[in-house]
Parts: sequence; structure tokens; C-alpha cells
Amino acid sequence: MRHRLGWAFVIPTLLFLIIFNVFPLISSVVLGFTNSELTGGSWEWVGGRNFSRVFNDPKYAAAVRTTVLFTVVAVAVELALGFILALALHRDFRGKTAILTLLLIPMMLPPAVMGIYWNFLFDGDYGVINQVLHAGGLLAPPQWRTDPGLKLLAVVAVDVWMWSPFMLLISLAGLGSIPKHLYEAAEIDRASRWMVFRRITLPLCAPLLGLAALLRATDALKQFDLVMAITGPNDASTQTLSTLLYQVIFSNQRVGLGAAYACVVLVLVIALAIGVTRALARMRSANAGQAV
Amino acid sequence: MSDAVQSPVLVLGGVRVEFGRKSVLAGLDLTVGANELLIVLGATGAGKTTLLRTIAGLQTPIAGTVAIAGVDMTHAPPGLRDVALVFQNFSLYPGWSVRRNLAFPLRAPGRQLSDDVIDERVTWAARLLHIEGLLDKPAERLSGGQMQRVAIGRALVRRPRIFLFDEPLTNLDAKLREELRVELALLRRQLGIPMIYVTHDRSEALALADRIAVLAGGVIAQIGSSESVWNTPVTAAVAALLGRS
Amino acid sequence: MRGCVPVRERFHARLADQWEYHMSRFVLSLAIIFSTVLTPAFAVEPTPAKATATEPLTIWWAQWAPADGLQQIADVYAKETGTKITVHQIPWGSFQDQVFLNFGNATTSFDIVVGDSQWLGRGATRGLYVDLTSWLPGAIDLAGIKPQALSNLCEYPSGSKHYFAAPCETDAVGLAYRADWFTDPAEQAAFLARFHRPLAVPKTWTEFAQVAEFFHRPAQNRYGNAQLTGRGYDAMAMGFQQVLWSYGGSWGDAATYAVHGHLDTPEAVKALEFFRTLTTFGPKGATNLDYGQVLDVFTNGSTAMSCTYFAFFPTIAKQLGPKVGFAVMPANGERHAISLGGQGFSVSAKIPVPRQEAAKKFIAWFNTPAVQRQWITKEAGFTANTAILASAEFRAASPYNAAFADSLDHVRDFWNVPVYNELLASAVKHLGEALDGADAQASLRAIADEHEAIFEDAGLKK
Amino acid sequence: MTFLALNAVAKTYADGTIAVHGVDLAVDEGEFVVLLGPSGCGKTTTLRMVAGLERATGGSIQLAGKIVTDLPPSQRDVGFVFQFYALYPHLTVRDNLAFPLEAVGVPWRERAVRVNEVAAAVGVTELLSALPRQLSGGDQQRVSLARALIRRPRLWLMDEPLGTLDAAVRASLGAFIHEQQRRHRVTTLFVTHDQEEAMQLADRVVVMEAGRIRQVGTPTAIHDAPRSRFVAHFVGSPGMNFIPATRTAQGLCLADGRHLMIHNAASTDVLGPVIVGVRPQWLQVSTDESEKVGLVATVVLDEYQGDHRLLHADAEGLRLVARIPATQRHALGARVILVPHAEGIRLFDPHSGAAL
Repeated sequence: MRHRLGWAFVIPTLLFLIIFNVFPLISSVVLGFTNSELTGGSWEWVGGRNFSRVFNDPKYAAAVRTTVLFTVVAVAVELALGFILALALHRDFRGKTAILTLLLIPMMLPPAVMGIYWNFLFDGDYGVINQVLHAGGLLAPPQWRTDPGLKLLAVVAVDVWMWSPFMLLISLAGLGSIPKHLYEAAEIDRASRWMVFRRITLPLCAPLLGLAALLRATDALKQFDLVMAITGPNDASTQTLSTLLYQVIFSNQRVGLGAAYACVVLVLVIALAIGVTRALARMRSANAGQAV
Repeated sequence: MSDAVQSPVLVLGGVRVEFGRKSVLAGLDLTVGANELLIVLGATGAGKTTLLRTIAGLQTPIAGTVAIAGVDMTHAPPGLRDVALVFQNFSLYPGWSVRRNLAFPLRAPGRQLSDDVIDERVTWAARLLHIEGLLDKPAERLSGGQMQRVAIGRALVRRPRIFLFDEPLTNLDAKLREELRVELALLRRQLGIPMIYVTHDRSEALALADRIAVLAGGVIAQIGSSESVWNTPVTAAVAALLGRS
Repeated sequence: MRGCVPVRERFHARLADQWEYHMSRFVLSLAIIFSTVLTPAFAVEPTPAKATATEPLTIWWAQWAPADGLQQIADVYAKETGTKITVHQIPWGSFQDQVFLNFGNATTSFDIVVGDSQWLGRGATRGLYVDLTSWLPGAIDLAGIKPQALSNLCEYPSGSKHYFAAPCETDAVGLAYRADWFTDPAEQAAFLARFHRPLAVPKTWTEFAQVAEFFHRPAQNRYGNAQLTGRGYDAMAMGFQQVLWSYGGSWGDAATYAVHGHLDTPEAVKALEFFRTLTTFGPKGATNLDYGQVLDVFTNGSTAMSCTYFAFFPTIAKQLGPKVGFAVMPANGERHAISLGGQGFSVSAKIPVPRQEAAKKFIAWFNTPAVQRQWITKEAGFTANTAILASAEFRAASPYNAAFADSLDHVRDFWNVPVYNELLASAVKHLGEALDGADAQASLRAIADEHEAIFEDAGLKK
Repeated sequence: MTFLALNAVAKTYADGTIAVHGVDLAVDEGEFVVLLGPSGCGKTTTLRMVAGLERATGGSIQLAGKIVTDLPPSQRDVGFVFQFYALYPHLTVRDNLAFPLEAVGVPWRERAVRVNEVAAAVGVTELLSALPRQLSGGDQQRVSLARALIRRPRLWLMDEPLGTLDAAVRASLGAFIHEQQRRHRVTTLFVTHDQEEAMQLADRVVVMEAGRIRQVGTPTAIHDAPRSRFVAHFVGSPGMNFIPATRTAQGLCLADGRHLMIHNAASTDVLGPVIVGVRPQWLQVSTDESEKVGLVATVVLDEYQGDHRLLHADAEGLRLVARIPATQRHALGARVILVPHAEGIRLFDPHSGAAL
């Protein structure tokens, strides 16, 4: 009786998964072998042609490079900044909650809104940033959105501004979970502050930080909104995999080809997702061990 | 194994529990009589807690049977078994008064007891445990000993068929442990409900037990009255558990 | 794109524009994802509406001044025939996406679309546009239409006499300049001293570059010129291709679809390097200016010359008045090529036949000389009617009409094959790279490689 | 020679709670002193103030001739064993042991040698490569002890190190600590609530209650000559029985007119109401109804303890415990007479509870 009841609870979830996860997944893989277009009409099988095009496409290689570069730089900076901020905020003082709340606001807002907002801050003429720089005596302030050296940096900067608070939050949780008596033991053991940080704080926070970095990385690999808002989808120095996909599917209307691109991206994301799951499992077993 | 048990309340037959490839209970047989207090002694990791969880229905054995009052309950959910489990951690609801904590199990869905009955039971349990004066105090303001009394009281109000205790006094000060041990002994005489009591404290074991069951290697290595186990331990390990080395 | 407003308001207007653009794209993406996922399973055939002569028609066009003019003309048609017509305006940024998404349905929400010239190939070959080949010659006096406009805006393939659109808005890139600066005696003297010729509206690209360099004074917040360099849709391609053609390069051979040997020649490289030089005489961010920004930097009074579509000139004229002059784009010796703009009327193939007929009736009426004479009185209402274009009445009606009429002799267009958008995206991306500092030859070669691959993939390459 | 001196050391928390009221204590070099008391009596707080983990809000602490009241723990040269081990969970046993050496810059080679030495001494050589979570509680505490030992500090501080262990492990590890302390002659301050543990380990026991020291003395002195009812009850398992009586010239009289004892205990000359204290082992249980002296009571509980029994009896509301031979049996509800042994009698003031 218990088992049958169990199935009754599982079946809706399974159905949901099949309709909204499995079916689209399979249909997109199938689409990757056709030349179907967004405007409908007839389509035919083209075999592996789409896939061979993806791998021979310099645009794809460039987008992979841009995406990985963006992900690595953004996540690394967010991690470092979030952790440093957490170290500074990991104590009780008046106004701490207010500061935390303020810091978390960017994270709560939709990235598309943030992208547009920063787009105006970055504007060469009207933008607040350049007006401040100009007022500060800089006659030729940088052109954030058009200078090829700064475009990707601008996107990274906004992402960092949005997501460092997330890392801060995770870091605070990590710092808070380190038992106080370990610090007391280290004090008794005469460890310097640097040694306490290096040998206790950092390694004990590391699993959680690693997990946070992985989560952020899976998200950053899908970077779309900020690029769309700040430079548009078709800029050589900021085109990410997602904006390339957008270009192929929605502007070029090549659903079949786009599906092939998407499949390849999917493999990348799945690899990372497996990483996340493994990290989670490892953390759980470590915690279970500690609880004894 | 000598003592024949009259009118058994609980019968375990060939109970087997494994965690992964590790066998914890290896075909364990045990019979507990009505109104009996059975002490389970064993080294850390001997499977004492697993045994209690199996009786309570929190752990399903891969083989063997669990019968309560003559009914096979091997696969029955905990709610149907009518047993009460008291842990070493007091686990009270902190924001609630003692009264509300005590009444909680009686207000469980499906019980449908009237407020009068609930009140009467709570008062009865509080009197037995000498905590009448604490009924309106918030649980978090109690001392450790008071908390454990309330925890026992919460198991008591249900008037379960069997009481299971998992080292209920371990987290208390040595002095307090002595006092509560005496109270528990007096209490069980008034209740007449069978109890299975896990402990590693030999004073507690010897003082409380009708019979002592020594758990080792996933089976009952020895079972008998305090005197018989103390006087004729079957192995050196049993002797060590009783502090006779 | 909008009326005469101070800078701050214009900024807010741009903000609103972009917001709308991004939100519409976002919502659109969601809609597409859900529709592609769910359509196969749950598609429901909509019941086709019954058509009568008086049933209202819908036209989709981009959101800009000419569309307001078209609505006014359509209101006249409603009075005359009883057929009500609504012109639905969509922001430029999502115009293409919305139209083609709508074509994905069994029935379109519009009867007529005023589609970009490049869309012809896709509309024609995917069965989205009604084939007008047999109808158009009888309904409109084709001999009276400027041939360059007809072949680029209405025919697919170009020169095949197969028609999929009829003329609506005809457009070309023109030159707007600050007449007040050009006539300033002090400037004239300084220019003469420096370049040993009088300061005049440039007729060649060399002269253009000199004038641009002359007026480029960033310290005084004055800039030489503004070119179309936006990366979003086609601005960059429209801005660059006229220089490309004028220097002797081209996008490729329309017969064989060969691109190497046309786009990566030394002439083409020179054209791109020259185009890049022009951006160095531009305002901040000159390497990435879309249509709105080119308009902005000129109407805010900081830039000497700007090259953009005539459709924007009424706005410029209204805002700057006598301070501004208009001219034909410069040539390079013999070679003179100007980017075509504008859109033709196409009838949706996904509406019932009676509605198609009703739509055709309006299109024929619009192209009668009498209506075309009304059309040119509307803001940015540009005609392709040869007689009207040549008339003294038209040439004198506005400060830019004469230049417009003269420009049409030199218009050429980007590829209008079905895969035009891939070609555009690839071109715009690599041209952008070159403007951002990459090697010009490498960028052009990259475009050539990609374009040939796209043609091959599309089965066009011979 | 005083090695550690506490002068009026007090601790008041920010919220006004007073944890320690002003403690005076002098500990000699090499001495093993146990702080004993119920939970909340201030013993752990006192220990942590000596370590420097808690800041004293009053008084001064002197260690090896130096005032250390305001010094951080790292400058006090102490080793600390925590109740919950406080091993670094991500480091192996080897690295845990090497940690204090690494902190003070002992070279790598010497570290390895000393880790092996101390591991052998404590018996954890086999566990060196394991992580703390792979060890049993007893082994973890062993490692924790080794870590406190390895830097050879001059003072050992232990906060209920055996509290969470099984009875059997507790006994063997207690003996082990005792042996280590004797061998190294390290001055040790040890906190526990378990009086048996205190009696086994201590050179001197400090009994604390409610933030104050109630008595300091050798285990025998504390057990045999408690200075107050609190100490008398808290020390001993079970604690002392208390019987209200009147001291007359003829002896100790009970309320019902019977004599508890014919002759007087000699420690005082006071006549009048007193509280008589008798340890369970000094109470004889007699069933002889003709017994003239002693307390008449009813048996309520018989606790078998292997080598003896604890007989709980009720004398008109007064609960008494007697420790009797395991072979002696009394039925529940039986009438018995409890006769105290003259040697075991202690007298207390009925109002202040102080020993007379």
C-alpha cells in the first residue's frame, strides 16, 4: 500500500519532467538533424551537416572562447570579491543588515533590467560614469560600450556587480558554519592570523565556495541578457554562445542549425551540472562525517 | 536466554538490518514481556540505536519479523505501532510552553481527543514527573533535567504500548543522572508499560533492569537478570561492559 | 526618428525605445520557445476569417514617421472605398523578428507587410509573400517606376521580372551637412589655407575625408562626420557598402555567388581602411552608431556631416532649419554607389484569397500618380515614380527632395537572398571587428569565407 | 610553590549575568586540580579565563610569575583540550598534531619527529593518516590530548574532556590522562561535573557552585569532611543523606522521640536542632523490630549494583539511601530500621548549611 501511494506522488513529477524536460530535449536533438526554419514550412533531414557546420564555424569557436573567458574572469572576480567582503562583514555591527540588503538588491533584479540600466551608465556622452570622469578632469573618458578592449570588460563588470553579493552571501554562510571552537583551538595553538586564514578559514570554506563557483559558472556560461543589453548579440568581442544561438535561431530563423548549436552547448552545460552534483554529494558525505 | 517470558508484548524473529554491505543486526531474536524493563547494553556501534529504530518502524529490516502484541508489524508504519521513543537530545519545541509541548502528541491528526481529556492526561503526566509547577513555563527556560522530564512526559501522555528509551540521561550532569534514574525506576512501577532502554552506563543498567540484553555482533550475546549477567558474564567483553575487567 | 525635442527628452525617448526593444525581444524569445515546444502537440487551426469588400485590412510596418504618413493616406482610401486600413507600427529593433515569427503561424495577423528590401528572397522562396508577377504589370505602370527601385524593392531574383512586392517607401542614403559652418567665412578661409581649395560640399570621398578632418575638433566638442556603424541589424553594412562599391569592390558576383575576388580585393581593403579612417573623425563611439545615434549626434549640433537615410531628413530639417543642407552621397571618380533603402508592399500568402485581392486593390490605388502626389507631401514620403521625381514641383517641395531624386540613379542593395540575415550578421560582425582595430584584409577574408559557406549551404553557389 | 594564581577573578557578561563572582585559587607547579560543580556553576568560564579565551572582568591571573590577565591565549603557553575535541576536521591526525608546531615555526623535519613521538606516547601512531571524522570519540580525544601536549606547554587546561564518551572509554582515557600528567609533571586544571572522575584524578578538588568556590581540598578531605551541605550532597555517589534532629546531652533525637544515636558526635558542643549527615555506606539496614536506635522507614526501591545494592527507603517523607551488600535483600514495602554508624556522622547548621 505504501509503495502504490509512493508512485502516486512520483507520477505527476515524472510526467512534468517528461513533458517539459525530456520531450523538448529529444525534439531539439531531432531538430538538429533537419533544416527546419522558424517560419515553418517543409523541412528535410540533412544528417550531420548541421553538426559539421557547427564545428567548422569560426563564429562558434570564437563564441566558446568569449563565453569561457567571460565565465572564468567573472566568476573568479566575483568569488574573490565576495569572499573578501564576507571577511570584512563577518562580525556584528550596527547597520549590518541594512548593508547586506543594499548589496543584495542588484541580484534580485532581472538581468535584462540591469543590463539596460548599466547601458545608460556606460553611455559615452550621457552616461553618469563618464560625466563623473569628465568632471573629475578626464577629458577623454573611455568609451565603455564601443572600445573593443572595454566591451567585454563592461559586461564582466556588470556581472560582477550583480553577482559578487551572491558570493558574499555564500561566503558568509561558509564562515558562519565554521565552529567557533576551531578558532579557539588555533588561538591556543598560537597560530598567526594569516595561518588561521590559510589553514582553517580557507580550506573549510572551500567546498561551499567551490559549489557556489560551479553554480555561478553554469549560469555565466548561459550569459545572454547583459550582452544583449550592452553591446547587442552580434558584436565580435562579446558574442557568447547564447547570443550566437539567439542570432542563429531568431534572426536567421535557422531552427535546425540552432538546435545543433544548442546540443553542443548542452553537452558543455551537462558536464558542469555533473560537476555540481558531484560536489554536492561530496559535501554531503563530508558533513555527514562531521556530524558523528 | 533461560528466562521464559510470560505473555510477550514484543517478539523479534531473525531480524536482519544492513547498511550497504555492513551487517548491523544479523538475525536477531528478542522477546519482551508485558510490564518488563529490558536494558540493552552494547559497545558503541553495536546496533543498539538501530534495534530501537527497527522496533519503532523507522528502519525496515531486510529479513525477519517484528510482532507487537501478537500482530505482525514488520512493515507497518511507525504511526500504527503505538510505540514511544525518547532520545538523548530532548528535542522540545522551544517557543512553546511545557503544557503545549506535552499536549502536542495528543493533538496529532486522527486522534480527536477532547480538550478535557487532553488536559487530564497532561496533568496526570506532569504529576507523575513532578513538573506540575512548570506547565506554563516556556520550554527553552528549563534546566537540562527539567527538559528531559518534559521529553519523557511527552512520550508518557500517549500511553503507548511500548516505551523505547535511547540513552535518555546521557546528556545530563552526573548528579542529575542519579536522581532521574531513581525517579524513572519509581515511575515505571506505577505505569506498567514495557520499556526497552538503551544505555552504556552500567549503574543505570544494573539498577533499572528486569533483564539485561547484551548486544554484540548483531545478535543478543547474553540475556538475563542483572544478577545473572553480572555474576556469570558469558564473555570477557560482556564483563568489560559491566565494568568487571 | 522622433520630433523636435531637447537633448534630455531625447535621451529619455531613447531609453524608452531601448527598453521596449529589449522587453519585446525577451517576451518574443519566451513566446518562441514555448510555441516551438508546444506547437507540434497542441497546434489548433484558427478558423480563417471571411472576407468581404468592406472588411478592414491591417498593414505592419516599422515605427517611424513614414508609417504615420501611410496611415493618413490609408484614411483617405477608407473614405473613398469604405475599406478601413490600420497601419500597425513595430519598433525597428524587433520588426523583423515579429514579422517572421508571425509568418510561422497558420494565418498572419497582417494582410500587408511593408518589408525590408533584403527580406524579398526569404519571403519569395518560403511561400510567405504572394507572387505578384502576373498581377503587378497590369495594376501599376511599371514603366513609370524608377528601374533601380523596381528591381531592388520588388523583384526576386533581381532582374528576373518576378515580382513579390510593389513600391511603397523608396529610400537611399544621403548626406546632411551643417550649411552654417560651410558658409562661415572664417572657416572658408582656414580651409582654403589648409587644403588650397574652397570649402564646399564634398563631391568625392577624398574631399569628404578632408572636410571631415577639417571640422573634427574634439576639444571643442565638434566632430567631422557620422557614418552608419551600428552592429544590431544592418546599419554597418549599409554604411560601408557604398564606400566598398565606390572603391571598386563588391559583396560578390550575383550570378555565381563567388565572393572571393570581389570582397577581399586590394580595392575592398582600401575601402574598409578608408571607412575606418572616417570613423576616427567621428564623435565618441563613432565605431558603433546605429540609426538613432547617427541622427542624435547630428541633431545635437556637434557633427559637421552625417550619412544616413533620407527618411530621417525631415526630422533633421525640422530641428536644425536653415543651419542644415542636404546633398547626394560622394562618388569616387567614375564610381558612384549609394545604399538603397526603403520597403515594398508585400501581401501575406497566409491569408484567404479574397483578403489578398482586397490588399492588392489598395496597393494599386496607392501607386496611382494622384495618390503618389499626396504621398510625397507626407513626412518622409518618398516615391519611386519617375515622373514625379523629375518634376520641378517635387524637387522644390523640400530642401532634400532634389538630392533624393538624384540619388536614386545610383542606388544598389545588399544581397536579398533568403539567407540575407546570416550574410548580414557575418558581415556586420567582422566589419565591426575591423573598426575595433582588427586587420582589414583579414576581416574581409573572413566575411568572404563565411559568405561563400553560407551560399554553399543554402544551395545557391554555382 | 605557586605556579598559577587567581586573585578575585570575576566574569560579568554584557547582559549583566554574573558567571563568576570573584575566585581565589593558587595552584602549585605539577599539581592536578579539578574544578567540580553542576552545570552553570562557572567552572568552565573560570577555565576559559585562565586560557585567555574569555576575558576576565575583574581580578588578576598570574601564570609562572607573570600577570597574564589581559594577554591573548597565544602568549600564555597553555594547552587546551575541548569537550568536543575541536580537531581541525579537514586535516589528518598528523597535520592536526603538527599544527601547533607549524604555528610557532618549528622546522619541517623536527615537526615530523615530534609528531611521531607524541603519537607513540598517546597510542595513535596507526591513526596518523586518518581524518578526525574517521575516528571514534575516544580516539579523537586522544589526538586532542596529544595536540595539547606536543608543544610542551607549562599548563594543561581540560574542559570536560571525557564528558561525551562511553563509560568504558571514559574510565580508560581518564587513567591515561592521569598517567600522562604524572609523567610530564604538567600543571593541570581539569573541569568536570562528574564527582567520581574528580575523585580519581585530582590532587586537589575545587568544588564550585553558583559562581563561587565552596571548598578546596584533597579528594579525601572533600569527601570525608565536606564543609557544607551542598558539598556533602554533590560529592559522593549517591550523595549524603540528611536527617533533621536535635542534639541533646543524651545524643541525637528524632522528631518522633526516638534516638538516632545514643552518644554524641564530638565535632561540636552546640546543643539544639541540627542536620545530621550520613553517607549511604554508613547506614546499616536492620529488620530487627526491637532495635531502639535508628530511623524507622519503608523500602521503596532496591537498586542492584553488582557488587552492592542501593536501598531507597522512606521515613515519613524523608528519602534515605543506604549502601548494603549485594547479597542482602529487602522486599519492597518492608519496614526497616536505618542505623547510622557513629564514625560516619557529620553535623550541619540547619539554617546556613555549614558544617558544625
